[in-house]
Amino acid sequence: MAKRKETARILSQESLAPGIYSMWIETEMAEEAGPGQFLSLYSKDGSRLLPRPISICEISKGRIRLVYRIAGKGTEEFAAYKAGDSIPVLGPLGNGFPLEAAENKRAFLIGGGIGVPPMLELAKRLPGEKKLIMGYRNSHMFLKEEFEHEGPLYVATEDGSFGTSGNVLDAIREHDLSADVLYACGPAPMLRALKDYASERGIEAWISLEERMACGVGACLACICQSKEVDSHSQVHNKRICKDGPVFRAEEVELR
Amino acid sequence: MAKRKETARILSQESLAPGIYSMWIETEMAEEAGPGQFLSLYSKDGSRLLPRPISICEISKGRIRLVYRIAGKGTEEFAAYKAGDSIPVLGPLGNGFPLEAAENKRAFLIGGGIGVPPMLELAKRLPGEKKLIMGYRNSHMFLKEEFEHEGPLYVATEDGSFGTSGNVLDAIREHDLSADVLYACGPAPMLRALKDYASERGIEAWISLEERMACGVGACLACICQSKEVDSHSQVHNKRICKDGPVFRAEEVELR
Amino acid sequence: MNLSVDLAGVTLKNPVMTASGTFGSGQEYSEFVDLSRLGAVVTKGVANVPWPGNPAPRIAETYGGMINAIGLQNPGIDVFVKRDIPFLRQYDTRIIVNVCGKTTEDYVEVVERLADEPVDMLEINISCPNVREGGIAFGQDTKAAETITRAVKEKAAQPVIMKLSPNVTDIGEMAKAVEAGGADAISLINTITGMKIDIHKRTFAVANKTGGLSGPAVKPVAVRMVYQAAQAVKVPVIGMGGILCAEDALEFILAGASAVSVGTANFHNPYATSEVVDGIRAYMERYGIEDIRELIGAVR
Amino acid sequence: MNLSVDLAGVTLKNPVMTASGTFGSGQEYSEFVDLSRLGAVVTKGVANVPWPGNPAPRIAETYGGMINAIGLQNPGIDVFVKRDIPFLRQYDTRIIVNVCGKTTEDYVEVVERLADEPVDMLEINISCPNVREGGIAFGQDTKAAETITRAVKEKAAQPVIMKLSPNVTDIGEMAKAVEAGGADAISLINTITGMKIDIHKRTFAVANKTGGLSGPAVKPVAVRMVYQAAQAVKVPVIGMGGILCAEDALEFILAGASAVSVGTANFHNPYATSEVVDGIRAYMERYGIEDIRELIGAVR
Ligand SMILES: Cc1cc2nc3c(=O)[nH]c(=O)nc-3n(C[C@H](O)[C@H](O)[C@H](O)COP(=O)(O)OP(=O)(O)OC[C@H]3O[C@@H](n4cnc5c(N)ncnc54)[C@H](O)[C@@H]3O)c2cc1C
Ligand SMILES: Cc1cc2nc3c(=O)[nH]c(=O)nc-3n(C[C@H](O)[C@H](O)[C@H](O)COP(=O)(O)OP(=O)(O)OC[C@H]3O[C@@H](n4cnc5c(N)ncnc54)[C@H](O)[C@@H]3O)c2cc1C
Ligand SMILES: Cc1cc2nc3c(=O)[nH]c(=O)nc-3n(C[C@H](O)[C@H](O)[C@H](O)COP(=O)(O)O)c2cc1C
Ligand SMILES: Cc1cc2nc3c(=O)[nH]c(=O)nc-3n(C[C@H](O)[C@H](O)[C@H](O)COP(=O)(O)O)c2cc1C
Ligand code: FES
Ligand code: FES
Repeated sequence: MAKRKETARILSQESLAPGIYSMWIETEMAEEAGPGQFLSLYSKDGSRLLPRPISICEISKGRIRLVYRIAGKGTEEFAAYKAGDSIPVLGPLGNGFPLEAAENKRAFLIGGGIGVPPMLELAKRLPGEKKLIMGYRNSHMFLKEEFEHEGPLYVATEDGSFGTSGNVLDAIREHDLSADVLYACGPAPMLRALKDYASERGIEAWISLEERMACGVGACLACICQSKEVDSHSQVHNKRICKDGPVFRAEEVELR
Repeated sequence: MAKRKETARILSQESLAPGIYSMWIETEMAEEAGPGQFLSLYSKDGSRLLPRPISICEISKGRIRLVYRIAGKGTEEFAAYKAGDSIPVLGPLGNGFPLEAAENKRAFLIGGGIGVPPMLELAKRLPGEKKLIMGYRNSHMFLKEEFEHEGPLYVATEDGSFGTSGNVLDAIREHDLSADVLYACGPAPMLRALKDYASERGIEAWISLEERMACGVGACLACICQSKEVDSHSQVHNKRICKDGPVFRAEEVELR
Repeated sequence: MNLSVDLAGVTLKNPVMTASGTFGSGQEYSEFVDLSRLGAVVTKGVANVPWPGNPAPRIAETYGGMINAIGLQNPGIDVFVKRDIPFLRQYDTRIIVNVCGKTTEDYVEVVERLADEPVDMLEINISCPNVREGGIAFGQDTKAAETITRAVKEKAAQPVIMKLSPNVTDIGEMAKAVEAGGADAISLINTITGMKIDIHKRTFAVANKTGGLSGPAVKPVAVRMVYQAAQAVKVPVIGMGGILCAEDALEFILAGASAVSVGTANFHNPYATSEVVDGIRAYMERYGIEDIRELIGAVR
Repeated sequence: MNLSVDLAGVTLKNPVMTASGTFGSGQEYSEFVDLSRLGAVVTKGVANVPWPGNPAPRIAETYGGMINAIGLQNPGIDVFVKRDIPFLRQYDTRIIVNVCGKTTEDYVEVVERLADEPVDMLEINISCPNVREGGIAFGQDTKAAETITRAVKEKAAQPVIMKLSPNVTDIGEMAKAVEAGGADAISLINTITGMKIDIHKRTFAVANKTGGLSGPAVKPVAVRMVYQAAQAVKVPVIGMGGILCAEDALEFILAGASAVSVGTANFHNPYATSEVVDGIRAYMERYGIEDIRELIGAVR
């Protein structure tokens, strides 16, 4: 799993919903990367030096798919690229979701907002019984069709325009769903609620966290989250999201 | 002659010689601009904020031609643009060559190195008797054919590979040429030599100067040259090349 | 929606001004921007007599910025009063004259000369890193700064803005010193002393060896100093340093600036000042801010 | 062709080092760069006990740079000695340990602890803008800087590099002060205190409010200070601040740096350190420079 920086070719670029883009890039990192890991994309404008971490959405032979939201100048630049353009990427980064945790267990795969994309490759790779629960803001339910191929899909929309009106936990309750292990990616409030939900029911929960990053490889100590136990790197209570994560056992970390 | 900044479309881009590029851009500035004036081109990379001044080489309806040498990162970026790309430009800037100075006179048009291009539009517009004297480093004599259409052309090459071996003054001597007024653009040593040549012979000399620029419009006082007389703007002995020039009467300015 | 701000009793129609030395006396950029759209035009520094400035090259581009060592070339107060003030009076904007000098007497002479002129404020530059005598020497020592402020205030007919240098250990102390000397307002930052070396010619990129760094590269330093100055004093603070767009200007305002100046950005985009005004208005509309004064110093 | 340089009796195979805090203890970047290619690895600051650092967000991108307020998170000297030194010993490079502390005693404790360890030099960080106590307080006052240098030197078994803060009025005076205190070398610049405001959330972009500005944006300030420091003292100067490529490194060397550190650039390009080594060699070939020492301080 050697990390590297390379200039990847963009194979396709399309908009999935307002402000949401999907890009396939050609890279040998596809051979080594797994779901829950991420790549860091570099801007070509010298005024922006730090790379933008983007989760891996899908992997196929020699290609990786990234689905991202325009959040600022960097992602705006990426969205303007076309098939045939090149983009500098660093990866594969982070630890990824542990597939073995779901062995012989019923799993929830839960995505919220721009946390939806990384659940796709996980859904494709995870064997066994799994329920896919995705929360969107409104009826722009990007990747919905792809998820429908991978297992039973339950959708919640904040504005009630489709599926359960509310969030992913509302969908779980409405459909009276249950599981033994859950994997989740999404906004902090969702992860906090899922952590509580899982601990109440004694469910094993794996969540993917976000923080601003500089190096992306564990060297700069920018991207910490607070951990319950003393961490092995700095002997304090800080895990590095880029290197020790982004995926953590929910009990391991304190969510602000 | 209202100056403006606009995003111009690139109509063509070609290499004329190693490291020398020619670019036609589409711009309404063509209607107002004249020979000896310049445009300032902006980089699209935010790490480079200041515009690059480039002389106007040729003007035709709604289009301007710029011929430039790769001298650093900015011109390197410009050279990578293709037809159809856009480029932000500021112009038209500076005063330009006075055509009336050649009325009923025999004129020399002298270009050296990357000072050759601005002589082309001047050659096209200047009526009356004119001799074109161009100095190149070697046999990569860019724009030579264009000049041949405009009048008798005398070429000097530093390496002696074509025409007179030496500089433009060597060519003048070799061909025993004479004139009543001269227009010149080129490296400082060439301009110094021409200033002396002209003053010895009592010839009126108009030369185009270069200096690093920030604003390009006369506001920042970056691009000064020393003038003989007290200047009207600052009441010292500094003329602004971008605004009072780039073309000056040779006696007006001190050449370092 | 109110965009007007008050600087020591002078009302500006909006908080956007030009940064001294980057906008001449307005004439050159009036081809691009209607000066009446701006809160104020701050002129290039003017001294008691004409100054020739430094030899060329006077500037060099740097990553995300530039260094300049113009050296305060200016025509002297006589020509300035005759030519530049009447030009600016044609527009509906405030006139702020930036004053430079080598000695206290130089500054005072200019200030006295302006007493009867129709200018709205004076900005006293005690922070130019590019002239050997005077200037920055006043701006790097609290006592000298307080003393010159007092001397200028004694003779000034208009409110006095003291322009501070970022090349100091403690900007809060400097701000307090000029406030103690009677400054009506403070502006900052002037440029940060910098150097560029041409590795191919193996020489300094500007003839003066050092120059003043400006442009977006310095913005984080400028915002920090504006914040610290605004925390330290009660007089209004005018923020500048790297403002390219309205978002940048708003950072300064939220950090405590009552007004902002746009400098190096003019070279990158001659319409910058005017676009900053529009962008501030758009931001206020988006977030339903009725009065710009709600934003001044709102982040603490 | 000779690329090796001498720092207070320690020979580096080339002048390229890593900047403390941007390269961990080398492990993470050893996946990208053969550490044996570097003149030295300078470790992240280490204290006598583990430090948790500041709350997140700890960094923010700025125009051509970044601000960080990591707050010197580190595992403490015990783990460092057991884990990081043996790791670095695997490589043929010099080991320079960056030391931080809150009190003089903290620094001295770490220095004493390292006396018997196979490290080549110590770099004493008296310039971190991101911790409340200690650090920068020593680096902004000539007397305090001289005193702590003397205290460290008394106990140090290895040559001592004092790392200076750019947040001062007169860097030459600071350089002289640590030289007087016995410093064997000087390194600069640490980060410049900066601030970024999130105008949409209307809050500070980093939790610590202020952070240290680094990256190419600061390079002109860093080159100027390296030049001034090199003019002021006789001990070797190590230059850093915004080096992205060999051209940048050469600016520092020509300005008087005997060695350079590459920091923020690693985040932009994990191969940066190694590419700087190659680029310096290419430059020397192009201009027929036999010995890098011909270039040190060649522009005056
Ligand atoms: C491990 C990880 C995986 C991610 N996966 C995805 C994904 O699959 N799809 C997606 O759309 N977004 C994802 N994000 C968020 C994405 O990184 C940010 O939206 C993006 O960096 C914003 O960059 P910008 O230049 O557009 O915004 P700006 O706000 O201009 O960025 C300024 C700086 O802040 C950083 N930053 C801004 N927002 C965030 C954020 N939310 N998290 C971390 N850094 C941030 C940027 O990287 C940059 O350094 C992920 C973040 C992390 C940490
Ligand atoms: C009035 C005028 C007309 C010019 N006309 C032409 C032309 O027709 N064709 C052509 O090839 N070149 C011309 N030049 C020179 C051209 O501006 C520079 O070669 C160009 O700016 C280099 O930019 P760069 O980014 O490639 O180089 P860099 O060295 O990376 O530029 C760094 C900075 O220095 C400035 N700079 C570098 N060299 C010069 C220079 N010689 N003159 C002024 N500024 C400089 C740049 O504008 C930029 O701000 C002209 C210059 C002036 C002043
Ligand atoms: C070319 C140039 C000339 C300047 N001349 C002056 C001056 O005469 N007086 C002054 O007080 N500041 C002068 N400054 C400083 C600016 O007014 C401003 O404080 C500084 O550039 C930071 O703002 P900016 O980053 O927006 O340019 C000058 C700056 C530049 C770039
Ligand atoms: C994330 C980060 C962490 C840093 N940590 C330290 C540190 O622990 N000790 C120290 O002396 N300097 C530290 N620095 C400062 C750098 O070593 C260097 O002096 C500064 O960043 C300028 O160099 P650069 O622009 O190449 O990054 C840190 C810088 C950054 C960006
Ligand atoms: S981003 Fe550097 S440690 Fe995570
Ligand atoms: S470039 Fe500003 S005056 Fe000429």
